[in-house]
Amino acid sequence: MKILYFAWIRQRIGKSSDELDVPQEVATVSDLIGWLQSRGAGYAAAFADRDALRMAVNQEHVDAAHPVSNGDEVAFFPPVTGG
Amino acid sequence: MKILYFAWIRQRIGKSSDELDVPQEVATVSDLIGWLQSRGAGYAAAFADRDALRMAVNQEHVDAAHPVSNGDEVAFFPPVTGG
Amino acid sequence: MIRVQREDFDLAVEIAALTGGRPGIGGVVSFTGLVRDFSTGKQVSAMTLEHYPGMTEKELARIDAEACARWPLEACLVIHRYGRLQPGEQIMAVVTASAHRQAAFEAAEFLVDWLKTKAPFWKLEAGEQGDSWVEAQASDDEAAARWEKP
Amino acid sequence: MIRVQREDFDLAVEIAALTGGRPGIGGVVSFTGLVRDFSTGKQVSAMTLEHYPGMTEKELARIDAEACARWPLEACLVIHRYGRLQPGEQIMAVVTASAHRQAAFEAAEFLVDWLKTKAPFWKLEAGEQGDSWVEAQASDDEAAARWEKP
Repeated sequence: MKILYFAWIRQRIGKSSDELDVPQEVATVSDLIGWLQSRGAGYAAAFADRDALRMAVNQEHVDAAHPVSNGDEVAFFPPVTGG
Repeated sequence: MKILYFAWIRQRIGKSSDELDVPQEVATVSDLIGWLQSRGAGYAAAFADRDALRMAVNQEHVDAAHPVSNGDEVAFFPPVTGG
Repeated sequence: MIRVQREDFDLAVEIAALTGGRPGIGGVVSFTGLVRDFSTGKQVSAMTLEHYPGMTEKELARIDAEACARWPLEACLVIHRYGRLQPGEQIMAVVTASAHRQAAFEAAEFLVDWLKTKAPFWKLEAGEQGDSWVEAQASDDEAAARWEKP
Repeated sequence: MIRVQREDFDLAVEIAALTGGRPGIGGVVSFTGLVRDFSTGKQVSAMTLEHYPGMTEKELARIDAEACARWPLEACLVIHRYGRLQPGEQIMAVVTASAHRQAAFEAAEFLVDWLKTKAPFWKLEAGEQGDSWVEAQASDDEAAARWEKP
């Protein structure tokens, strides 16, 4: 699974992406967040405030209940501020 | 009194302005229209449809009840269509 | 700021001049009116804009001042051309600039609506069936009436 | 039409390209977003726009298609820059063109509102107190919600 991080989430994790094999029990974006949080302090800090978190699966905005699987591109970012 | 004509009112009258001494009994724009209508066929045609007529006194939009006097600049025109 | 002129204008140059040195501006809205090649079903080959020199400038200045009084604008520009124009040519533009976009959008709509019903311009269209004066539209009066104060 | 680019753009050139050869266009509305020199009370010396390449283009294309589906537009353009910008620089622009102005105004407001809440861009402001990420504003969510279908 390709996982992308943007803005302060990227800064807290310390990199802009991961390429990871995700265990089978990770079925949704919410599961993925829980699994990533256990990967270290940077991840824990990045995902501490779930309300501040937005996500996309295969480049479409989704909510945390959206399913994920290993072929997907998943992205985490704060609320967008373009324009 | 300087009287200006625009658009099809100008075309019907056949000129873009008049410089006229207006008799004392012409007290309002409405009076002026009545007085001008008697000046010939072009004027009569120009002022035939009062609903289609707009007017300004000293370069401000006014209605037909507005007073006029000999020092004024009065203009007659159809509804505006700029923009 | 208002301008009445025969010449064409460059919108980007106008916006740059208007916003230059005013770094508090966050949003700029523009409306540009173009000569269409049809009008109420008829082909239009050219359009001639007649206006009332003197009153035009005063009326545009009044409208401009009203917009600045109603919205917190950092800058505001109205340009209107007169004379003979071809389809596709620019007739007029309004530009509004503000810290936030809502004020700029509303003020631009207001300026166009009032300009269309108050500024002394008249359009003569030339086409296959000869010349004809454009008639005022009730929809423009309705649009302008939105902004009348109670 | 959408474009995501590092380079600046010339609004007049963009509008001319968009409207050229389309003489049915009567009105063109543009909105240009500029970098302000202050933000929630702090001085801003520069702004860096981060985005999500790939998703940005898709999201802008979706928003553009939605505007064209909702309003009778003759032409539509969204340009958004990324990278480091100075106060006064252009961040983005939307341009809408239609036979009549109301559609162009509404579609432009819609495009900006949706772009601000859906396009994956993030602004990092540099100032005297260091760098800070711009926070999303509730007012932008409210503006975007106006356009949600029932």
